[in-house]
Amino acid sequence: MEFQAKINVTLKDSVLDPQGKAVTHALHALHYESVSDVRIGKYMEVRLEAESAVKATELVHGMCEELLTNPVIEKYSFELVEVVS
Amino acid sequence: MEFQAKINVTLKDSVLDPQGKAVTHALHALHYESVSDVRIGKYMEVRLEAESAVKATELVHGMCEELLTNPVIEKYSFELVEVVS
Amino acid sequence: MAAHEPSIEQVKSEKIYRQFGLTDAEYDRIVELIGRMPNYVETGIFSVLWSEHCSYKSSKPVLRRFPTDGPQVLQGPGENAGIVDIGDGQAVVFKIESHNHPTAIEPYQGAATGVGGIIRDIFTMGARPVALLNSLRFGPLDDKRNRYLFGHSVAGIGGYGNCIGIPTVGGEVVFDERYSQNPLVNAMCVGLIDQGQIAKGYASGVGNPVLVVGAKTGRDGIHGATFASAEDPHEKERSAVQVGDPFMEKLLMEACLELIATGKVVGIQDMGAAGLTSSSAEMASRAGSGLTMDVTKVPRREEGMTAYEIMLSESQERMLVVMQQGEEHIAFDIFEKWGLEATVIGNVTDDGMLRVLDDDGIAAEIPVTALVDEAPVLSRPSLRPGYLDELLPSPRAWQVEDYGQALHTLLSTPTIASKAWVYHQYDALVRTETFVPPGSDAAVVGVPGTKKALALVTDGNGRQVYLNPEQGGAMAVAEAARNLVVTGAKPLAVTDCLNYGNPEKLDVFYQFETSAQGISEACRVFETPVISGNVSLYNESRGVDIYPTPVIGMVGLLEDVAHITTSKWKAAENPLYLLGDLQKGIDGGLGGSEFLRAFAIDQALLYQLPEFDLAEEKQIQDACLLAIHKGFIAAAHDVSDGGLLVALAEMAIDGGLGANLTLTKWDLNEASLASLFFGEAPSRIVVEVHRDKEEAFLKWIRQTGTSHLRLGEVTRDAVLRVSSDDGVLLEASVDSLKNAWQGAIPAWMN
Amino acid sequence: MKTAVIQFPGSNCDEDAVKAVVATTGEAADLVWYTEEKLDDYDLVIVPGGFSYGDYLRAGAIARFSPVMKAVQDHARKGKYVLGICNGFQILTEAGLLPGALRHNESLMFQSMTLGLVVENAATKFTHHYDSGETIRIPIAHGEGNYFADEATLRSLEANDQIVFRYANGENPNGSVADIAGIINDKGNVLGMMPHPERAVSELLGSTDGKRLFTSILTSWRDAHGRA
Ligand SMILES: Nc1ncnc2c1ncn2[C@@H]1O[C@H](COP(=O)(O)OP(=O)(O)O)[C@@H](O)[C@H]1O
Ligand SMILES: [Mg+2]
Repeated sequence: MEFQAKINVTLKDSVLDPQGKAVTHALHALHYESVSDVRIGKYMEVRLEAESAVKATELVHGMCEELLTNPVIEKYSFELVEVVS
Repeated sequence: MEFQAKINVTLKDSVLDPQGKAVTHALHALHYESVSDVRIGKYMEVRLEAESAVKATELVHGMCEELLTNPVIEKYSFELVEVVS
Repeated sequence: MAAHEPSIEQVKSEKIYRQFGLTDAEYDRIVELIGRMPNYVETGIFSVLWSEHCSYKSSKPVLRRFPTDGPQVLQGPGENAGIVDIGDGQAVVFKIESHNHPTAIEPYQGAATGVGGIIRDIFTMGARPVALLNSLRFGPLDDKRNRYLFGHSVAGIGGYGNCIGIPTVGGEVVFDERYSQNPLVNAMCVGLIDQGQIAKGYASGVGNPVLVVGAKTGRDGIHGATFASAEDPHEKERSAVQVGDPFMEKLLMEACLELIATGKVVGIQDMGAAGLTSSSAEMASRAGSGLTMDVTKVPRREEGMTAYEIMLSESQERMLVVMQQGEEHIAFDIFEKWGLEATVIGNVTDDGMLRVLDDDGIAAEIPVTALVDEAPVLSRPSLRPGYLDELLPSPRAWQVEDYGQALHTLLSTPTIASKAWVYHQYDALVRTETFVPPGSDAAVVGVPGTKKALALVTDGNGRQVYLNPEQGGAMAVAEAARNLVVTGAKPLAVTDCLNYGNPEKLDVFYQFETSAQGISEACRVFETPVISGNVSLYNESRGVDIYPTPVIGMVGLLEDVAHITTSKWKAAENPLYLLGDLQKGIDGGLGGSEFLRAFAIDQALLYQLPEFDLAEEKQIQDACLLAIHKGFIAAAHDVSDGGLLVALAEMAIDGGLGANLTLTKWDLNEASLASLFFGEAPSRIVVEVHRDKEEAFLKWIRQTGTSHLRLGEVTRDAVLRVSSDDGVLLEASVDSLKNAWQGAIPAWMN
Repeated sequence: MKTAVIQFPGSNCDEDAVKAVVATTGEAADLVWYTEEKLDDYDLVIVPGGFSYGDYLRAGAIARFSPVMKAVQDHARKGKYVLGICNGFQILTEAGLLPGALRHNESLMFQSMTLGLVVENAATKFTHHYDSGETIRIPIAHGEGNYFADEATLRSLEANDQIVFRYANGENPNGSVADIAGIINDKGNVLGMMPHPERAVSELLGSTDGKRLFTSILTSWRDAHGRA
């Protein structure tokens, strides 16, 4: 079965996000004053083959922890969809 | 009302994604051979105040087009949730 | 007291101070010093200031032996950075610092914030940072995690320096198993200043306002200083990672330099390890004053932060400033222009107390002397390790099938190979004053508006220090000086970063104090006093310590940019000479060499180092420098890692030229060739002499009594050819040498 | 000729640009702070290299909204000279003064080195002191210099001779389409380039090949204004 995982990676809440800060300022200057906070992370779409959704979920957790994120400063969440071709 | 927009920014399909390619290779080397493709983009969480969901949606489209993405190479999609405190 | 914080009694009864790294004896001493039991906040403050990282409790007695004086020294150790006179009312400010433990946890941010921290140390003094260097140690590249650590550290160093606009002009990288668990990232920053502009970290003048400027304070890196001294970084809490914001630092740097230039700053200090705690205590201590600070006024990034957290936070890109009373508005205006915050949080007092206020009143109240002057000083025991007495005499002979092949192999070992993969990630040219970019022996940056230039280098060789701590320490200084000299510069002064294992081990402490002794002796001989530095201990994991790795950062002066000399060959038919004693080089053998590490790794640590004589080294360096100043020399390169052939190959590759070398009349049998070619005896320099000046050079060099030997000459034909009376010993195309040398690191990393 | 070098809070090649203009043309150059709203007094505006706002989000994305950029737009519209170097090039594309976009280098690494550039169009006001097809050596230093434009844009760039510099054969450091290192707008008064000509203006810096860019601009301006 083919799956697509849509993974969002963000900095842990306590970790400084200089990008988010700079973008917040820029939005304010552009008259989006009602914006109170921006956090910027990564978004990844991973396509993979697996026997089952359970197995695919396991694989995605594995790659997130091993490679795609640095658990010291980042956290992640994802959504898995089956790709029907 | 307070909202949170979860915005995914990705490269347009016609634009090469070297980062995604590099990650695909790295995953293969880590024995995630069943991964066939990775695309990497940005994920942003924006908190904002707006009168209504319609208004908030409008604002988020505005900031995506003005600042958060470069339409020459990127596209975006988002999801809006109301923040109840 | 903040909710959920342990009570005074709990700190004692539950021995909470131990979690902060304080011993029972230290806790008792605190009680004695302040005449009562410390509360939680006070215990935290003591623990960071009394940590190895801040108090230098193990290393202080050793550091005291360094020579720190000289006519050129304007500021020695003790301030944020040292300062050396370069004439015409100008001075150079520099310091090196380690960020080893944070890098092991999060290499990009760890390395980046190391760079950020050392830059602050320089502009704190009022100096404009003009160059960055680094010194790196990682485990071998055949390991995936080592590649990850190396790649991300390099990216982090570049990411910070490139963004802030300070060129990274030099450094070194060594790969060895010993650093796999404990990579080393040492960063050095060099600044220029007009002598009238020097600022210092003094909190003086009762009533003067104390300001926090720059970034907001978050919970980053709480207990980072203790953590820097903790044994195993992997066990450390994850919240201790700090994230750098180089853009913020750029703004902070410009604002601080503008502020210092107004002359209204009483004292200024960056917030490094232990943040507000150490910056405030140190500034008060230097001035013999006290400080009262209301932490509720400190701008914060996160909600609900306690006094404890605010005092111990290591959020980056912040400074503590004492202004003249009534002149605060100057700071407010300048910081506003740069889009930054400047907030008065307290004032200077004369009661010698560090007093911290929060919503509930006094959160901490401690005599500054108790925190700083009374910090423990340990005289740690040491013992000469047994292995030192079991080392065998350095071997001269080695069976080598094919010298050309061996040279290719050596050139492609990552420690010797070209570091272009690294420095191509650093903007080395921003400021348009970089006259010798990375890739030669030392970097050269111009002093704007003058004919002068600074030569800059970092050097260290842990394996050699391991094999002979005293001599290895001296050799590191000598190599740094030699690299400056071959560039045409006169060495001025030293900053040192002392990276060692666990000082509680007797043999590690022996390595530490003995190598420091060697550094001291060499610094005296080269008249290069130590003006600043940093100590990083506990580089140990699972019982394995790193090699004792002192890194020497050295700065030299070129009075005229016309003297700049690089290592690449310039023109065909120019003669090549070796300065130094060839026979001694042969006799020195292969002990401690990269050759052994590459071809017989199990024997790499079995042999004594080649001999080293400081007086001889000094004589050769002096001769080389004079020869350059007299205009004899077209190129110069010292013989170091890999030995003579590697040095020649590097000169050839850079210049795209070849050479014909003829070694006759020497006892060049199989028994000595390997050590002639690959031994790493110090005190040797290869020079390319201008053809039309050869006679004058020879006449002069003979007068100086310097050992020298004509090796051959440069050829247009890009082939490196070495022959003896018996015929050709080695013939290699410079292109193929170049491929081996340039391809090695990219092959692992790309 | 009066030159303005724009200074954003994170610019870091601003002073280098001033030095280079003074050294190569003998004319004055002023630093102009990003809050300035008027550039009427200037003939040449240089948007220099650096990390204008830390280059957060995308290089140049935030800078293009700063007050001075409106004035730069006006300046360009009037046909006066605008030169964007490195971050300046990124800002000009973000601002729509030049077509296309600059992506992360294909290697994903910041790259800093001196390399060969082919002068593709030596007939512009910025490059007429070079020979067409000549290879010059100029340093680069960027993490986001990978030029992209869609097919149609590329075709029109080629057709109008708007590609001014290409990386020499085999030296493309970032994956740019068609090896593009620098382009000019269709009116011929706005040039953007990733390499740093201001870093190649003296023997001590290792190359003097950047000089002729500045002297080209000076003589173009003098010719247009009838001065010697
Ligand atoms: N980490 C680094 N950062 C910047 N430049 C480096 C780094 N490592 C090596 N280099 C540069 O590569 C060149 C060769 O380094 P090295 O082999 O250590 O020289 P040497 O043997 O003369 O001390 C030098 O110009 C040095 O500055
Ligand atoms: Mg050298």
